[in-house]
Amino acid sequence: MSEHSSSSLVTYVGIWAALIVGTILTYFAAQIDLGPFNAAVALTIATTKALLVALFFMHLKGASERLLKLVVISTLFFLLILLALSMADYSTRAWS
Amino acid sequence: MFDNFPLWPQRASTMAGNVDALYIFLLIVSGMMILLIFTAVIFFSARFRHRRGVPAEQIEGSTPLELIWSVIPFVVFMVIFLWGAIVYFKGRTPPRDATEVYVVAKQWMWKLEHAEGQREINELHVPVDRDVKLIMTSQDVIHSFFVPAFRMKQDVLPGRYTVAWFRATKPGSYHLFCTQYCGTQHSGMIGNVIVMEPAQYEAWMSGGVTGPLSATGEKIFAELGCATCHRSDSQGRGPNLQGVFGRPVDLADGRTVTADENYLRECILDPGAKRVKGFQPIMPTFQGLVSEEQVNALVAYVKSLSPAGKSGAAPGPAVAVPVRAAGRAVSKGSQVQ
Amino acid sequence: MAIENPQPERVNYLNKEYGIGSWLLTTDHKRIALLYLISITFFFFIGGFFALLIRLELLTPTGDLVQADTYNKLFTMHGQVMVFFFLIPSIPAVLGNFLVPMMIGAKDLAFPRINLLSWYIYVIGGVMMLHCMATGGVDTGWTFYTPFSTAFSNTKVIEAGLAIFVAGFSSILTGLNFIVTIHRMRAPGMTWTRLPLFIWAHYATSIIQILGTPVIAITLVLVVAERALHLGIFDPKLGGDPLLFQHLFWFYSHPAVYIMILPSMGVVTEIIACFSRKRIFGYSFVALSSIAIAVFGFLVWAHHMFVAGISVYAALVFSLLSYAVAVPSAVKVFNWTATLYKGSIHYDAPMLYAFGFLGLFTIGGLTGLFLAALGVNMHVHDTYFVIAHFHYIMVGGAVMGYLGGMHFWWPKISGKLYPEGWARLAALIVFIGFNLTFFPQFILGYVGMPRRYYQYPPEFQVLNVLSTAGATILGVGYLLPMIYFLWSMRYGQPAPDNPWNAAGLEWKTASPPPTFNFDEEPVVTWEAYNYDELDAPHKEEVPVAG
Amino acid sequence: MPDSSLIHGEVQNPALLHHFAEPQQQRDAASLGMWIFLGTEVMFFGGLFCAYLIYRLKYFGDFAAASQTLNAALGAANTVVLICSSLTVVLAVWAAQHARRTMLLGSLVLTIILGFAFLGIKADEYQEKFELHHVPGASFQFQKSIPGHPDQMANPQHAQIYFALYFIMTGLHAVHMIVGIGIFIWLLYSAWRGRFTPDYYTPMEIGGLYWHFVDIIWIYLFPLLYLIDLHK
Repeated sequence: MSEHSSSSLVTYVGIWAALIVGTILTYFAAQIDLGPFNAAVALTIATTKALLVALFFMHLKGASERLLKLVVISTLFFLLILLALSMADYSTRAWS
Repeated sequence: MFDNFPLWPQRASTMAGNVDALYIFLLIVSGMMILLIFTAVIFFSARFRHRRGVPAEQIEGSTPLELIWSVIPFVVFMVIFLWGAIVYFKGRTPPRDATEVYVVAKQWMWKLEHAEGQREINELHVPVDRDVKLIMTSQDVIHSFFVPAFRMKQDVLPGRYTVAWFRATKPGSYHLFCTQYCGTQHSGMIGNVIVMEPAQYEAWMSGGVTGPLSATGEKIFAELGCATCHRSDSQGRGPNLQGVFGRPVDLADGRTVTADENYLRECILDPGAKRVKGFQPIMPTFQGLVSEEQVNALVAYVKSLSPAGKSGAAPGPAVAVPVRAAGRAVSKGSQVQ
Repeated sequence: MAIENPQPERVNYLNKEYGIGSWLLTTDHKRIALLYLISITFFFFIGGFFALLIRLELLTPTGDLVQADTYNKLFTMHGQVMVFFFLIPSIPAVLGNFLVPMMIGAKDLAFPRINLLSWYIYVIGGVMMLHCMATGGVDTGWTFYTPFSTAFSNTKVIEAGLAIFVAGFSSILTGLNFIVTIHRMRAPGMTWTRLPLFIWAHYATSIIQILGTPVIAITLVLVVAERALHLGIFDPKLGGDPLLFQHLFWFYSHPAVYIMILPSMGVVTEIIACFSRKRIFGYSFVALSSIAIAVFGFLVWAHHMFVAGISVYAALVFSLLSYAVAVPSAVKVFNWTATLYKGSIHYDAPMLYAFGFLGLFTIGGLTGLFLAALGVNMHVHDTYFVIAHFHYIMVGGAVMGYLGGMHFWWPKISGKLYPEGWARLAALIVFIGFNLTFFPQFILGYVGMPRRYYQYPPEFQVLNVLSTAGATILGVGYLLPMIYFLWSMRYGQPAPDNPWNAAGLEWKTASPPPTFNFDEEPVVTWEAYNYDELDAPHKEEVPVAG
Repeated sequence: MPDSSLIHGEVQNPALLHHFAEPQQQRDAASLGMWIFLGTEVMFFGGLFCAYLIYRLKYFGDFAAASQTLNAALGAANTVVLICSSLTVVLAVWAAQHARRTMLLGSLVLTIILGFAFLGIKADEYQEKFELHHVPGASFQFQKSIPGHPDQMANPQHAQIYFALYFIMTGLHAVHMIVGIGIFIWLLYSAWRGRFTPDYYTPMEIGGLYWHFVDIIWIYLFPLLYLIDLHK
């Protein structure tokens, strides 16, 4: 509990600034032609931002228990399963 | 004797034996498992039934045993899996020179059109001992083409082709069922597959033919004005279709696809989706302008323009060649007998 | 109530308060369990009535009892009612609700008001479903396959979809409540390895409920939107892909089978341990296999689509993974069997149901191997083989377990003993009736009779008649327990606190339990299934009731 | 509601419900419950992301054409609005924890205002879509070439699938925003009544978790929906 002192306020504002920078970065990165990497860059920035929100704003980083992290990781695992196994079908439909 | 009480379906295709063999293997494996478990349960519960003064003996468990009864079933399962996969691959891979039949399913009937031009409804006549490839699509909802005697089933989807094949081994008439629920008369969407001796089949084929499907396709091709762009020299505004079928095609967006039936179909109905590299996007869509049968005819025609598509009974350059080229080869075979 | 009881009646959760309000506004997990019990029993008999009509129609090859459209609605609503309004809530919402807090030594679930909310959501969904049925019903099959459901059916698809959408949230909230309760509310000393396997099973079930259910919820939203606005997401005429619907649907609906069977496995584990007077053989393997089933259950959904037009390579992957999920199920069966070894086995009614479960689940599981085998699937997919298989799992497995559990815990729930003789008879009738109903359907399926057929070729008639005959017997078997449970509430002998001399915290409190379950907070110092201590010679053996 | 917690003896903390042994247990249960609920929410949106992914790969050009009718600047502005609101939410939680009443009330008010700002911008975008007949359904119209291929028109049907997903995804997100604003109005009321103390601020914490989650969803929706092939 004591870790949530006023120093955490500084952290919050720092994270907020990083998120704003990330948004601006995404917006301008989309205007440049990076070939096939446009989507990758956009998603990488989005994931970084999401991680920052989860770790600092949602206090996942300071969570004393591993349980909450386990909940997040297993949820993402099952989401990945949904996307990956569906794509496994769509990307290999051709068959003679 | 079992006319009204069949315990086993008729076996009338080359696939039937494969499927039955695996099925029997599975019956034996599960029979053994059932025997093992039921015997153990019955024996234990009789032998160790409650007796006053005889307490249960506590056993924690046994890791070696757990490993044994995880690993052994797993190995058996893998055998089943591999075997099943092999049978499935056979069932999913039509032989190259198969006779082609176009199937259009709709609520609640089967429309079948032979490459040679014969049209049937809810009945499919095929010769014995010949590979038959079904190129199927639906006009409305999902249906499924199921012939129990052939151990063959494939869902028939609207908006694309699905493919199935069989090789009948025994003359006779066999049930054709729709197995994907499709509305009110789902159980009425049934028919017969009639397997005939080659000679009979020849006789049946010679009745009432309007010309091969590819010829119909060529006629539609001309009527729709396709030929103005898709010229047989390389001067047209559209790709030359000679020899296209079965070949890889470079697309405008950099991808490469194989020109199979589904690709040809998509090009007619949604020309923009997979445009050929080097051509302008000027082709209009024919969605809504042509029926499923007409699309089938067009596809059959384009296929007839290339050697890969000339296999089986689909005749080469339409009209010019007598209708039943491949059919004759088989009938020769039967004459030798 | 219990006039002959010599002692003054203790205050328990049933007699603490009276009046409708004390039930409809209760936050007591035990009362909510009973609310669920009444509601799901209601839907069970509605679904059963539809089943009976289906079987009667199939007595003859031609359609004579009802119209084709009516028949299609019957099997659709039979499936929807049984799956979404009976099987999925059955064990978790009734027995789980009642027992999860008691087994871990908690006063209640972590979120009692959310628990009550989940029942209300279930009731709202149920009323919507009833309204849908009363105003014409729906004929898409419980699977809602597109584009039939979105563009062709002219029945109440939207109403049914929304009813199931709503009911789904009740399932999510139950699962959420269980997971938090199991993590946060265990009594001192109740470590993870001391948990009854019933709890492990419910934990695994809850994982599926919270991660799978939202996917079908959003899928139904898409179906409703597509049907109302013709968006094209699932409609090939508008550029969509009907197989996407099937992927999303089965992503939930395959794991949903494990929502039904896992709790039942938990029940059977408790019963087998009690009536063999033994610790469960391989406790940790049985516990972990529950989790493994929940996880692997999410990886196999497209085995419902092997002939649907999916990629051959994907079919290969899904077939392989399907065999992976079969291993933990097999492990469970072997461990239950091994538990009997050197036990001291009693043949009370719950144990008979457990034996029935074991036999039927084994057959159901093994026929799953047939369906997962790609080559055989091409033939048996969408035939009566599939119908038989999943009824062996969902009725032979899940319902047998549910009935076994109801008998096992009935003395705890109601404070009364049911008539043992009748109960044994009912178990026997259900077992015989079930096999007579569904075993012929395996043969029927392999011979080639497709599912959802209103008329069929005459050669299938003999097997269908057998099946219908069995269904009648089965119906009697299901009516019996309801009658004698109701009877026992008024005329049954008062139940002692622990009629089976069973292990488990729920038996260490009164029957029926007080509102907060335990008079003082239990402290657990023993392992699960400590039957050796319960049966130790220095203790006087409590005769098993019945 | 006959809340039996009130009858049960030895309850000292009025916020402590009867079935919990201690406040810490209750707090842990609430936060775990919220995280699990968010897991459910992820899978709820997950079905949509799955549909989006498949059609985006299948109809990439059409999706790009449709996407570029959106105003990416407005989308970015809304992202900034949500990120700012996330900041005010953590500040509010911090303030509740440290008993800073003014800061707590101020942050909550700001959060609500930012939430409404987001919805306002969203409503403006929706209105434009209505005017352009870009709303899927009977009156849907779409005439635009595929980015990078000025001579090739996008297939309107495929664009309609994009817009269907756009409206369902952002609509569902907006519904979550509305629910979030409702929660925060209630939190504001409770805070104003002085219900939160450094010992008890669980509702603030789990309300905040919800708000951040809705923010994270938008962080993904923004690039996925607004930024397809923007450079062309």
